[in-house]
Amino acid sequence: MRKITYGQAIKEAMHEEMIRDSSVFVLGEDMGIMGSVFGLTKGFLEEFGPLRVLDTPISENGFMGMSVGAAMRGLRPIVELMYVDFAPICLDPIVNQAAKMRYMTGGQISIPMVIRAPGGSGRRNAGQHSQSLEALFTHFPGLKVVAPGTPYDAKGLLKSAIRDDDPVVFIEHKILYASKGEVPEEEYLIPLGKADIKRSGSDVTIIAYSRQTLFAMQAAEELEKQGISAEVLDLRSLVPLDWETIEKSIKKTHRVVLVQEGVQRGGYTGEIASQITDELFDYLDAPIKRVAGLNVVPPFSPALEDHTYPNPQDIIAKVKEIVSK
Amino acid sequence: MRKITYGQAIKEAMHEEMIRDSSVFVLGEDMGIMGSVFGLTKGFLEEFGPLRVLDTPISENGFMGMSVGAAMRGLRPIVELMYVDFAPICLDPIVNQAAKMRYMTGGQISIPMVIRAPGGSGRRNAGQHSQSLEALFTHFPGLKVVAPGTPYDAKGLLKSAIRDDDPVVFIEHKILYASKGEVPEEEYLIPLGKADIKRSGSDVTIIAYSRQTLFAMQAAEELEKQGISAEVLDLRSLVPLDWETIEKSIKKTHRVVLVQEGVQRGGYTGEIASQITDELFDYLDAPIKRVAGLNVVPPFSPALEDHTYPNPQDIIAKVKEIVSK
Amino acid sequence: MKMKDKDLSLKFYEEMQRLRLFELKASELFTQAMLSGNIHTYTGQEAVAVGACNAIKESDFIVSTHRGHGHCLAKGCKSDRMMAELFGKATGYCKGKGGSMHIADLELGILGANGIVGAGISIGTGSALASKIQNKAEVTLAFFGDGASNEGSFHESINMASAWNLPIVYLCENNKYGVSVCIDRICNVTDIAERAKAYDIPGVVVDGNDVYAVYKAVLEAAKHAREGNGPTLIEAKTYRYHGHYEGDPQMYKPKEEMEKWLNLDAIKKLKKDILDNNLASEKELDSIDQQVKDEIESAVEFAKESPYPDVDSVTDDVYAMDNERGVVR
Amino acid sequence: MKMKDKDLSLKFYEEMQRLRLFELKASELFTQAMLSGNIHTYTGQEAVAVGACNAIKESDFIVSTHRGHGHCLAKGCKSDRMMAELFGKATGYCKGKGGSMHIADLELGILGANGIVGAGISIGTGSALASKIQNKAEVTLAFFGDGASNEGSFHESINMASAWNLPIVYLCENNKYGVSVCIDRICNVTDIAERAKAYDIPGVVVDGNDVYAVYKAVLEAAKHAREGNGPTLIEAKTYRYHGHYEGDPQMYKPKEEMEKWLNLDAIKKLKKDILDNNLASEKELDSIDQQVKDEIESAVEFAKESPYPDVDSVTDDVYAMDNERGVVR
Ligand SMILES: Cc1ncc(C[n+]2csc(CCOP(=O)(O)OP(=O)(O)O)c2C)c(N)n1
Ligand SMILES: Cc1ncc(C[n+]2csc(CCOP(=O)(O)OP(=O)(O)O)c2C)c(N)n1
Ligand SMILES: [Mg+2]
Ligand SMILES: [Mg+2]
Repeated sequence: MRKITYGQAIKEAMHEEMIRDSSVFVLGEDMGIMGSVFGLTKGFLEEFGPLRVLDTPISENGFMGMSVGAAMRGLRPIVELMYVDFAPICLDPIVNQAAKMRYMTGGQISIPMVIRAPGGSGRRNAGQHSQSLEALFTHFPGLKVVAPGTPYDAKGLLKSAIRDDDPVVFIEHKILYASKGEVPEEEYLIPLGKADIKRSGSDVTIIAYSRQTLFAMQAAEELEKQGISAEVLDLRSLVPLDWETIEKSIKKTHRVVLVQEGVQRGGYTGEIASQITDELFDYLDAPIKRVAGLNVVPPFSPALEDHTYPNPQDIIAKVKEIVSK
Repeated sequence: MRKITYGQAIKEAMHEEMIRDSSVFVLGEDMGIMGSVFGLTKGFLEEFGPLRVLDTPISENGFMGMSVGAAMRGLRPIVELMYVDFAPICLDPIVNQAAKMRYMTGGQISIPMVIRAPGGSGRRNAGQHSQSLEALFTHFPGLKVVAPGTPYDAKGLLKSAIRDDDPVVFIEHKILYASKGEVPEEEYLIPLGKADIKRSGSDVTIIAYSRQTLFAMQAAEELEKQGISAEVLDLRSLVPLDWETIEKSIKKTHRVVLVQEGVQRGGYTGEIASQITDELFDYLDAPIKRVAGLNVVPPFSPALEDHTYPNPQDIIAKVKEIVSK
Repeated sequence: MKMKDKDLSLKFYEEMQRLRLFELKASELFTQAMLSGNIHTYTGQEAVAVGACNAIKESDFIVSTHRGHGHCLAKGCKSDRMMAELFGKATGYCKGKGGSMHIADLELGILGANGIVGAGISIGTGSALASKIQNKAEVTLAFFGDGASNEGSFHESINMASAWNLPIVYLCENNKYGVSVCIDRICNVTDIAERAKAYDIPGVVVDGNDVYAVYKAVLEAAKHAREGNGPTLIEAKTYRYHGHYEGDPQMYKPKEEMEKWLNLDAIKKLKKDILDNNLASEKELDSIDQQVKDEIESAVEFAKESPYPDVDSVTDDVYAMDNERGVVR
Repeated sequence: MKMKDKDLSLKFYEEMQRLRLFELKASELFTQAMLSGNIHTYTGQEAVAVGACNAIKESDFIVSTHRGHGHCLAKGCKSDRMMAELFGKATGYCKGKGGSMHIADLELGILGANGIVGAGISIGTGSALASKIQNKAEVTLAFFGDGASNEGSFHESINMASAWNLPIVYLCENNKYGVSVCIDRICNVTDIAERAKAYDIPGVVVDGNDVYAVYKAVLEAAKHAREGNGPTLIEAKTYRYHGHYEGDPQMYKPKEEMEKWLNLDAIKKLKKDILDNNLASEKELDSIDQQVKDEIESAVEFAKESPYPDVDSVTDDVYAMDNERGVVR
């Protein structure tokens, strides 16, 4: 099968959906003439014209609110936040408007919009451009939250997100844009809310998402050499959460390590750990471990940054705390 | 001892600190002439003048950013967000500026500001005025987060928060403003980061904060009648978290129920549950249970709202799931 | 003025009375503890909503505010379902889930009242963008207050509407106060309409207590927008009679100021105008009054008799799909 | 013009060269992969920072932006510790924790560069508020770009500064672009300074490539502010030579536009002015060039030789108290 990058996969998903459905349009900073700072909409302006590819001013709160308004009117905006770190500047239209509109209007109004938001550390972008902020969104009922780790998942999930009638926050990882993976030429969709067992195993379940899925895979390979069989469960969708798959895996392995890149305190893996300890307590043979970012601000220094978020070795170490073979 | 309301306690704390330290000032919507919509700064304008009691325009992002700037210059702003639900409109200055400034500047700059933010359900204020949003803040290193449940705690903690050299988000519960409790005339401080055992018990630890502390106390009284001895641990400070007290209590009771008012998914009790299951797994005799808000938007209807967040009966029911006597 | 024909004048009169009596009733019910939550009444400002909504088409859109009852009634909401919403009943526009601050009806072109000051401005601008993208001739009318004009969303939205020539009318109802804070204390421009200059669009000041003046200004601005000439910022100077929310004793308002404005009452003014121009008799107007009064009374009856939403429905409407009801995870 | 005395001119010249050469070096180092992250260089805009910072006092304050190297150097930062910060070394202004986008020095009155467009505007306004509350005579100078003028914080902050008469100078560097987007495409006013009208404050347009023009405008605005007359909005028209960040090929810029601006280069202009007015000889200027060049070279040496921060320090500086180091919970 052909291999393309994660960035290309995202581009294809938007492109195909814009061709398929004329109500889909993209907006955000530098989406038009520049084709987005990560190059994901290159050529779109020429192909779809300035009414479907909008270069916005630097007015995040305004254009996020406008996307909500356009979605109320039946359009399907794909709005890019250049960095997820800017979500705090425009969170109201996302969590108080888009997320709540259907409920507050008694089910009348749909907000079929997608917010694409690149996140993640590792690029020396410092404190305000390196965060993983999915936890800002998972706490708000009405939003769906997706965080793919591979080109295949990114494409299939983004297409579903665009067709979804609810607002979806689509978290991309900046470091992954250049990573390659197999993606079929033919159209396919991946439903939101389905996790993927990226690797099957019997001693421990490693639950991860976004870039940490790749790290979990690397850890699992290394662990195998050491005689430990790790199952890697890639959540892909954070909300809705695929509880069935989590449950099945833990009932098999009885041990679980959760991995996230972002700040540990208040991160989404805490939520999942809490659900597991509540409902699967009797199946657990060991404490639930988390591997997560330090509770610090992302530092700029190349000498510091990579020490603030998990790497495969950290995952291996945690697994070994609860699996002895 | 004299009894005063939670609202009065907050007012006294601000008042005393403004007298004590001329660098303390208050700003926010309707803080001056009106004395705040909850009446907490009545008389301040007359006493401290318009330079220390500022009626802002409805420009949350602007005046929150200004508070950060004033704090950088050594002042100690107490800024009120009329409802914590408006935090999403001004989150950047809180989580990307105030929280990160010390770290990003290599320790040079302190941001000694307090953000007072009333939250909570139960007043028929509907979807955009009834949330409990502490989880928006606990995830950001650099912020401290406090959520008192009694007048005594509110006063002592707010005074400490004002003197603290880091930004503190001080979550108040609107329903509590009118509730009364003992507060000494003499000055006292309660350090941030210390939990309070509001009631001691041996069968189960109920961990709560803000209004749910009162519900937990009610539940514990009822449980006692039924022969179950519940320890009620009031966190008071969410960040820093008083792990020692949590640990000690759980090592005694071996069972824990965590209570929060806000939406369960992604709430702060998930974080604590996760820490407990990681580190105290061997001391647990039962699954960790959470009692929390439904994963829904706050509905307006008086027929619906009270069904969306925990009440004492819900706490009792959860306790009984894990304690059988 | 030739626009002052009988039909329109009586329509204005009836609608303004509906807005007024609806609010007086809501206020009364709140005092009796029959209504709960925050009720922001529109009394005093009726000429703005009625003049403006009559100047646009049924197929056009509005966005409203926390003080939205007047806008919604003027755009076509029925008082019974409105009142039911205020009671939190299942028959309300939002099944009781939204309440006073969140009334919406997509079919009537009402994109929602909103509890977040300023939020409607950008939502309305997005609606105008949708019309432009879809090449439809609808105009969006965005209501907001003087206080909201100091929110960033005002600036960001109007700038985009101007740059993209969007079909929208920004209607700032300057009632002098944002809760307790007089606009003069926190804003140095005398007319908010001046701010239009920051976006190179027309800025217009109108007497917000003159329904015809509002009507005319919005008519013109809507035409301007519909013809592809972009947004207009209209400032309607008016005054609210009641507290910011019911229960607010509004100690922050000088007595003489209130008296002055009560003398400028929009309904009184229109009534005098109708009588002076012999467009209708006092009796005819009285009968309109009675009819509206009856309507409001039956709206209250309707609301009271309506059932509350089923407790079970509390987990409905979070997501589109039924199988995501409850959203346990 | 009598202000064009020798000392000041040569000071301007030296500082502008420092800004220029610092950036050219940073760019070179980035290309060699010696620097990482996002580097936004200031080349082309030197007259703005130098003219402005010389017009205020040492005890005054500035807030800067993502494109902050020039502002910080002009306000007194040393090139060695700046360069060390760009390298992420422990000897940098922020111990390497902030990097290019977060340089700050409280003692120099630099309240921080900032990675969030528009954030500095409100932080600077807060600094001005602090001066007013403390009854101190300092002025705050807030730098920001044309792009930032479309953020809500611009509107909200300037409105408050105007209403409260705060001692601040808003200095918008209009370099025509926000990343790839030309300001003309997303903003209908020709001069951003026009927006001053929305707050009833003075708005001034200056040639941002004329260091004396900037100097004079800021001098006047700072005086105005210091005397209690409130804010001024100054728009300095200028141009950036490099990509938005290093590595950006800036395909979005017409070639002729770049050429036009290169011809208007501020340093060239000042040099010609100095020579034409016989304020210094070519040789004297050359020796300044050499001296600055040497300084930058040793700054690079300093940075290269400086140690990286200790890995252990990664958990320092999150909170004030040592016992909260690590903040495990
Ligand atoms: C973002 C936000 N800030 C503050 C509030 C609280 N609040 C509700 S209405 C209001 C005043 C609004 O004033 P204005 O825009 O003039 O409208 P009016 O009430 O006069 O109709 C305020 C401060 C809010 N609901 N949302
Ligand atoms: C809130 C926010 N939005 C977007 C960005 C990404 N970004 C960084 S600089 C920039 C352009 C800024 O343009 P301008 O204000 O004109 O400054 P210039 O780069 O021209 O100096 C953008 C969009 C950001 N850092 N912060
Ligand atoms: Mg008003
Ligand atoms: Mg620019």
